[in-house]
Amino acid sequence: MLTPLLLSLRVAGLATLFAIVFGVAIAALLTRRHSAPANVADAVVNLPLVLPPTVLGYYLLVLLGARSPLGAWLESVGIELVFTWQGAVVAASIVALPLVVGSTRAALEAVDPDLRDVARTLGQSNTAIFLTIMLPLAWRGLLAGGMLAFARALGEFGATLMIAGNIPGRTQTLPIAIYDSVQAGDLASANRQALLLTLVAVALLVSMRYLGSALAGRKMRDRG
Amino acid sequence: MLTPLLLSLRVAGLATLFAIVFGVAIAALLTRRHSAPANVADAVVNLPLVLPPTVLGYYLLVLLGARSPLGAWLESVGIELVFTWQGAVVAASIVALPLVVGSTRAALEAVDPDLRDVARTLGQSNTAIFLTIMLPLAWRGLLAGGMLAFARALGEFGATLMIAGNIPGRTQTLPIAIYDSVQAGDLASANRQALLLTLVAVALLVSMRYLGSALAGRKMRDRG
Amino acid sequence: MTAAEFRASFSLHFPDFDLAPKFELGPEMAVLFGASGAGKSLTLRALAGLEKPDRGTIHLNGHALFDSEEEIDLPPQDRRIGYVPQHYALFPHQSVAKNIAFGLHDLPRASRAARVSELLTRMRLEPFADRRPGELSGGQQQRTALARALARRPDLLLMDEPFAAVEEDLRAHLREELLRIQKEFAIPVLLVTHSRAEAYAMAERLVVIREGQVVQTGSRDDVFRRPRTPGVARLMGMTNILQVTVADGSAPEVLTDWGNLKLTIGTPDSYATGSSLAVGIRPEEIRIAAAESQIQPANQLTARLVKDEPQGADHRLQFEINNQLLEVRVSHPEFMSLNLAGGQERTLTVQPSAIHVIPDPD
Amino acid sequence: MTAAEFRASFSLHFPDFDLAPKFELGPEMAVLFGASGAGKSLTLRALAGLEKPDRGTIHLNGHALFDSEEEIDLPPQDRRIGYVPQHYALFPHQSVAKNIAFGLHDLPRASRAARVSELLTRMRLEPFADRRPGELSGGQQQRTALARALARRPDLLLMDEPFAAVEEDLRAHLREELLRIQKEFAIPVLLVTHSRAEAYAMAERLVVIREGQVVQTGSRDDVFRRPRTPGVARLMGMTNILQVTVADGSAPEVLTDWGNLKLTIGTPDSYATGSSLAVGIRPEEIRIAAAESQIQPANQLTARLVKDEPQGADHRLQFEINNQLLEVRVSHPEFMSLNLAGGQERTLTVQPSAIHVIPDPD
Repeated sequence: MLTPLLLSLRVAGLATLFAIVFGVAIAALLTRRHSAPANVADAVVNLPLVLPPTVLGYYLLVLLGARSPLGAWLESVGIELVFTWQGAVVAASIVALPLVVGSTRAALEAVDPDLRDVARTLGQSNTAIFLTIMLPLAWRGLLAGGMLAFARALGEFGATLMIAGNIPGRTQTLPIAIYDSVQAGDLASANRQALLLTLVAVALLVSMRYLGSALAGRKMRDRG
Repeated sequence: MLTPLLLSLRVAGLATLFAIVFGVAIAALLTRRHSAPANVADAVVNLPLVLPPTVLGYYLLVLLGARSPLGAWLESVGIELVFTWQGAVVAASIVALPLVVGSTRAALEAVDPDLRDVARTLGQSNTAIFLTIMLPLAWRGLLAGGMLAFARALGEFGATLMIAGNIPGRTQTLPIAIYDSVQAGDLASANRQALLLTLVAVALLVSMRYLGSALAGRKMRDRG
Repeated sequence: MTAAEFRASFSLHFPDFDLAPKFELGPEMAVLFGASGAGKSLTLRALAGLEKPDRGTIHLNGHALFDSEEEIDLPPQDRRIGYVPQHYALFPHQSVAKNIAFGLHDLPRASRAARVSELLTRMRLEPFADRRPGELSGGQQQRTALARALARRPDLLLMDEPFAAVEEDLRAHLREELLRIQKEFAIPVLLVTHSRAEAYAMAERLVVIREGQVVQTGSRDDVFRRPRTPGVARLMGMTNILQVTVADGSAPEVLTDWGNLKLTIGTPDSYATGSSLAVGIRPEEIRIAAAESQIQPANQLTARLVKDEPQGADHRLQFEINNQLLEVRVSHPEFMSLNLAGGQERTLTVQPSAIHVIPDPD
Repeated sequence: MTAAEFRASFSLHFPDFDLAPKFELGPEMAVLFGASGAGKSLTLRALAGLEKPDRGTIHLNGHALFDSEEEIDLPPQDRRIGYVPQHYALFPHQSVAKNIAFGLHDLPRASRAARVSELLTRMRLEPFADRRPGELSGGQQQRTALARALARRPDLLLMDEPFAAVEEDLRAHLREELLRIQKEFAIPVLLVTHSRAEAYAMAERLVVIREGQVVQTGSRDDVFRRPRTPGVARLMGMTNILQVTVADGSAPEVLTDWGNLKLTIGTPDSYATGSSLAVGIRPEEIRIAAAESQIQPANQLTARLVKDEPQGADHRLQFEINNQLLEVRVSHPEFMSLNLAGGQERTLTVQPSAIHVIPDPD
């Protein structure tokens, strides 16, 4: 039994973690690749950006429900995702993933390709180059992507409602709790919950803007 | 009395139109500005990106409801936004706006600033320069932003549910209809509705990727 | 009003840099020359109205374009100044003809077409009128940018490194063309370059800028052969700068001591005996005597060759004399006929007129 | 195995360009010279293993780095080739010392520190060991990039336009330093440039590339004074190319007809009478006779001065003769002492040895 706030933080935190782990790996694999499989992978990763959340939630419900082979297998190994907070984590991870991939990939592609080339002539493996050169130079983009992902995961409503439902104390995250409060006419609760989420959103926005302007590092025009 | 599909297209279409009109104007005003007011305006425009949809919907409900001064005034001039499809347009416009602003602004800032400077020395007004030089060179970004905006507006669920409710034939858009179908156990309808939205999303995604790769205009490495 | 068509004197402050140029131009080809970072492009942008100076004045044909005291600051649209930035900034989505017509929006359609067609002819661009800039060679792009800037009949034309985007072997031709166009339009043209050879090839008037300040203005030969400061001397390739003491200071042949050696200097000015002078000698003005018989009446210096740096057509030689190095430049055939070898002592001759007294040693 | 330490011969096809260079290098300073777009950078990248040729071989010290037939393609990590790209590509988030140590990850910590400190000393970088690349001057950045590339003791060093990011007045000094370092490390160094002066100043061996093909390889003076084709001649500044007919073809002094005029050519080869030759003369090899008495035994040509293009230290003159233009270069003092004026007829002299028969007229 968790309050909506703690549940939301747990779901969004875990979803952001998954999104960063998989997102950075996917971004690393897709950076400067333009093969047909890379393009397809890129499109699949970005689909949640354009797919309505309820559609995504519906597909998750069908895919992970007990009637599907995957759902049956998951149940057999003890993982229940439908109408559980773990299901909410899955939904939030998927909607957050393209934000991490996009931001990280853009940051990786902004790193001068000569740096990677020189590092290769200096005998370093591609993995070592990624860890010691690419990531340290792209971390701002990764961080910005992680913040966007956290904001998106924290606010997730449609897909979460479909897959995890609205079970107070078990799957009722803050955005769902607000909906419930309004439906129940409990405007005091709704006000409090909305304020809480707004503060988090504004904090993230301000941090991202600070990161972004430090990233751009406004340069003076060339004097010539 | 409209089908969810037609209602969705009407809401998303109008929302995209508003988002483009206001978004392009805002992008034009914010491009290469770094004053404090410009930064605040930019943050406000981008807030819907990080604010949970239900929070946004709740604020709209409070702001536009009959109990607020604005809502009372709107009612007095005959505009009802709460629990109407027009309210859904307002919600969808607001969530779509930052996508148009971001994409258009990036495209405008990618235009060589020398072009604008030279155009000024050639006697053209800033408005004429924007229309004949900046926009023609940034239209791909604008178009990509418009597509993202349409996808986002079409999929809008949380904010729409709060402000416009779920009134079949009046405010029940497709993403809400899917939720309803699943709640009612009508999986045939849910399937059909999900497929419809998925096709639109995939079409938008493919178009955007085509635009994007044409935009990037993959260049060969300098031979030296 | 002075005779100069264009006068500028302003200052513009940046956290790490102060720009404060001051110069005048007539209807001539002028070159703003300086190292990269000296403030050349910034100066052009300020003249065009694209950067706002903190204070000062800019006048063109007697009208103030900018005057901080009078609070005049004409927008770029109203300055009658043509501006061609470094990479020409042609509008990539418009044809050559459309690019040229861009500034003619206030003309009636018929006269606009006539003006465009006249410029296409004059710039030999007719065959390319319908092409996009991306389909043009560097030279054609340059001509298009020029035509676009000249279409509005500006009173001053500014060009930022106009040859940087052009292949080296085309540059000589394009320079001549630009000189011809300047004569045809008879307006002041101010061209920015960081290349000494280019500055010399183009300039009637040379404006030398260094760390944001105009350090010398004059005819190109004046600046090239009579730099006012050691800094300008070095920028102009006058690499030998010597400190001498006046022994007999009456013009036109001033006798000086350079360490234990004597140097005669040709100068219209007289100097006080015992005063110290900085003098400059260009490396190509020092000749190496082939045989005793060939030595002309001139300064004679016996020096040891310590370094030969062949540069293809020339050799850059370093001679040691007076515990100092003198740089001497000779052509390859001359080098061969002189039978020079490292360590050799040779007699160097310098005409008194080739020794320049630097007026402002800094 | 030949004596050459490094041999490359490969081809790499692009939609709009074919790269197919072929050359050998010993432990010397070699310059890959060509116009922009000739394929210089691409060649370096292929040698370093950063681009994969379609076919061909690359051998270093007897080992195949690439061999399309044997399906050998060593990754850049295993090629023992140091690579310094155009803007040095220093790791901006690491100190100078960390940059240098980057390639030494497989050494034990102690020897790594020793090697880094040795290189810091040799490259005079100790005071900057803890600085980030952004805090260094262009020359210090160049030395850091060199130290980083040399730290792994490569068998070949590749440098792409190493002086492009350095202010002009520092270049001479940095060139010397680079030449000294090459001697110290005694490995082949291949340096890319598009500047003829720089190519000449640096090259022991010159590899000339044009449209993806190596058109001539040789010592710098060989290529400079004895180009094999008119294209190389023009690249090397041998601007006068004449078509002559052999009148008496026996070496060492071949008599030829150039229109109605006679030209004697010094050459070790004999040619068939009546055959047609293309010959080249560098503009600095044509002398203008000051007085009849000074005319040396040489080819004498009477020509009319049609153009004087002053270039500061030199004048580039165009003389008309035989309905053709001859380019002549004289230094400014010589120009002054010759009292030249446009339209004048003067006697030009050219030593037979200064006339070069171009072996492959194309």
